Amino acid sequence: MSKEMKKVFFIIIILVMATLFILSVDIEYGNPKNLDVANYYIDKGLHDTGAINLVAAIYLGYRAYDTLIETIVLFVAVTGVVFYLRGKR
Amino acid sequence: MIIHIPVLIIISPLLAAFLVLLTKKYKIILAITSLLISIVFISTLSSRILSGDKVLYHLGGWQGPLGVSLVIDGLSFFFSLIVLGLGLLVIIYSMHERCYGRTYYFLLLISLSSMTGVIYTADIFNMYVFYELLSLAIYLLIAYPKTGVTLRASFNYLIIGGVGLSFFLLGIGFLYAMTGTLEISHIAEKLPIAFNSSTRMVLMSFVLIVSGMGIKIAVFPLHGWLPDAHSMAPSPVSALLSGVTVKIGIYCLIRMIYGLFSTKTFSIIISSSHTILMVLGVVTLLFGAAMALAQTDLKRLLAYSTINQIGIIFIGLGIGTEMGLTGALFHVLNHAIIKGTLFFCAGIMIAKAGTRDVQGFSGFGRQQPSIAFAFIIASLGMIGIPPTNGFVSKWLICLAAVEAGYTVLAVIILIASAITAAYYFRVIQMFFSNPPKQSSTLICKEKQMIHGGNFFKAWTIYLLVAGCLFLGIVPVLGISIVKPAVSILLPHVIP
Amino acid sequence: MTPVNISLLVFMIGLYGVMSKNNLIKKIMGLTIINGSIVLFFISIGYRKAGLAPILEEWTTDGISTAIFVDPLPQALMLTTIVIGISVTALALALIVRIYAKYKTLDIQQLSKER
Amino acid sequence: MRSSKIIRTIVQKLFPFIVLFGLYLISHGHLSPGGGFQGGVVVGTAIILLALSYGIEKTEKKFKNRRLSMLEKLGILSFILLGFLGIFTGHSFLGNFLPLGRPGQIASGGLMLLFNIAIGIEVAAGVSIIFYALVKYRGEL
Repeated sequence: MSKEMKKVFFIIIILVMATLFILSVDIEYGNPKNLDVANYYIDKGLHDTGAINLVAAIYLGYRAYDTLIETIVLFVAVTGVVFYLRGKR
Repeated sequence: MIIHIPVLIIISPLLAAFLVLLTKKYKIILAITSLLISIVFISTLSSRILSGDKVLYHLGGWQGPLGVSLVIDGLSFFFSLIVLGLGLLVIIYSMHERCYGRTYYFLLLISLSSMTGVIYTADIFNMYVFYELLSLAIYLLIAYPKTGVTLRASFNYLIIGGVGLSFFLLGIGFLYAMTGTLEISHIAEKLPIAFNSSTRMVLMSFVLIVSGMGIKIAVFPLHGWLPDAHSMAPSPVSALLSGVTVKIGIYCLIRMIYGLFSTKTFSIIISSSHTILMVLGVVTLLFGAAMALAQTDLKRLLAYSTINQIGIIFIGLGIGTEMGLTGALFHVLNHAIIKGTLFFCAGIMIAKAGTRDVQGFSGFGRQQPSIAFAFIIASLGMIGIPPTNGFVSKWLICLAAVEAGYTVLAVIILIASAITAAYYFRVIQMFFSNPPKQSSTLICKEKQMIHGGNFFKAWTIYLLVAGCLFLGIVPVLGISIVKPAVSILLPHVIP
Repeated sequence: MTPVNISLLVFMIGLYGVMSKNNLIKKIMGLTIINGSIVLFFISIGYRKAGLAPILEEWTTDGISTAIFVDPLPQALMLTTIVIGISVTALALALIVRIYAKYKTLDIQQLSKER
Repeated sequence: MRSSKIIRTIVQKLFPFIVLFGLYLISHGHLSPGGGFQGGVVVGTAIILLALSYGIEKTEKKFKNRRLSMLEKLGILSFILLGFLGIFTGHSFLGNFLPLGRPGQIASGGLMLLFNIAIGIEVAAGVSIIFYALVKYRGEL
């Protein structure tokens, strides 16, 4: 399969997937359908966690577990980069 | 203290991983004790879970869909037993290698705790974060020897795995857009309502999640990365990869298909997903078997045989009856044990013979009869010969296929087992042929890895082979562990 | 063309970049574009008409605020996704440095021809 | 590699203010936009800026690689310790056991301020370690 054929083939796949994706999304942009959990965060966020910044209330208060795992992801990435670029030891 | 057990099972290997980086001498003791603590914690819960109960734990004290919560039911209990059991054996197997430094044990502990994290979490986004942490640790473990070929294999896996997880994350975005929560049980409640209003979106989220997981499980069209990744990695890592990491993708697929899209309103999705699973299973089965025949490198042969066995598990899942699911989940356990033994033996064989080529192992039967015997027993298990456990699970899946009316599937499985027998006997008969000349083409770094204690390596292999035979002779034990998991997947079936 | 559709288009562009480019660094750029498009997708899901940023300006004694806020949950999730994206990119770039040091080429075709 | 005099003087004057801004972002994470990650990256880039203008060797003496990696491990271990403190004081893992204080004050987030500080240390050290590793790699196998 020559290079151009491959590129054309990829472009066709991408266009087909793009149309499928865009046709399937029918969210009314601007007012999301169900915000019951989000509304709870907005109403009770300050009361439960004491933080004014609701995003920080979520990723440090309600879902602190995600943030813990995610700092470990960063730590593993840093150890990985150091491990690769340390050379022979 | 007892109520905190679910989170302590995940956090104890994690904490040990960081302590390993700080200490110099105690890295192995720390690793083993942390895994033993987790296994003891799980076994204290086993009585409750095997009786069908579910253990819930809310992190940070937030109930319901607010915070992240952990749930241990039959399915996650079963998978986490495999993860921690094989993980402990991998650490014991790689204990005496001088070239495995602190980073190796750090990455191994991180991957084990992230696998348990993926299994126990009840929150989709948390499942994605843990899966990403697992993949990052695996990219590094694959390229631990830092030779050129492992770097290339790790890079390919990084790119394809990254794309696969992005599909999974986009699927999560679709689900959140429709239902507004991230908790799997809550999404399952709200999805039928969303299905009536926006059916296309539900279908697209299903396709996204299944294709994302399909890439991580290396199903047929998306398997490009697996043979390089699993064969180039050091032997204990490829045992962990083939035995367990692939099963994590299967676990997520089971959770999504049977957890989210299980209600009546999704009958078209369920029936189509079962046929998709079966078709993918058959194609993966035949492709894996055919490619394995053509391999000369031992570890690539074992990697393709992993793809082959994933096909069988997919067929079992696709059948969907109670017998089929029991067979599939029991095959997950058996494949983890058998593939672990095969890769452990391969590690010793490669180190002894110096080459990875199948021809290089001639006469190995006389040099180390016990390891050769273990390899033979394990390959019998992989083919599915009666005394071993592989036979029981393959027989269950064939029986389920016949009962469900897909007799052609049972025939295909038998053909694939015949091909499996062909490529394993090719290796075994090399054991007993006399060595042509002392071929000492020392190509891979595993040579000087062997000086450590053969004692621990041999004992991990004997333990796995004993498990293989024991589950084969007394299968009722294995099936009793799998029973609560199946009863969760098919709730209306009385266990 | 709402931002939701645009983010899906950008996702496709990134996917095209990963699939068809032979240069390793361009593949990583494709991966970063995919990560960026997912962030845009999640944020545009949470958008509410005339919604303010989810930081409370004034609040009653028991913490209830009257203003309309944008959905804070996707934004919190995207903090995690962005950091995961840069971790994977950092690791991939370190890998590329090592691969280039050993093979002196970044073309995936030549690399697959190597033994 | 030392850059021109102008850059060196500007960086020398600006360095404390960049670090101060980073620490502000970390400490006010739960009050204003910002937090552990953003503040940590700002502090990390301050160190990188110093390295770019004064050369790696000089900065290496001030911010030793070994001390930075120790700081990074300290940040992660203190995060996990805070999680365990939640268990010891009777709440669940990562549960908030500190009083919530008055909204709008710095001490109002309970555990959040400590979480932010732990993340900030870890991210700042991590970013500069990655920069050191990438710059000092001399291309041997």
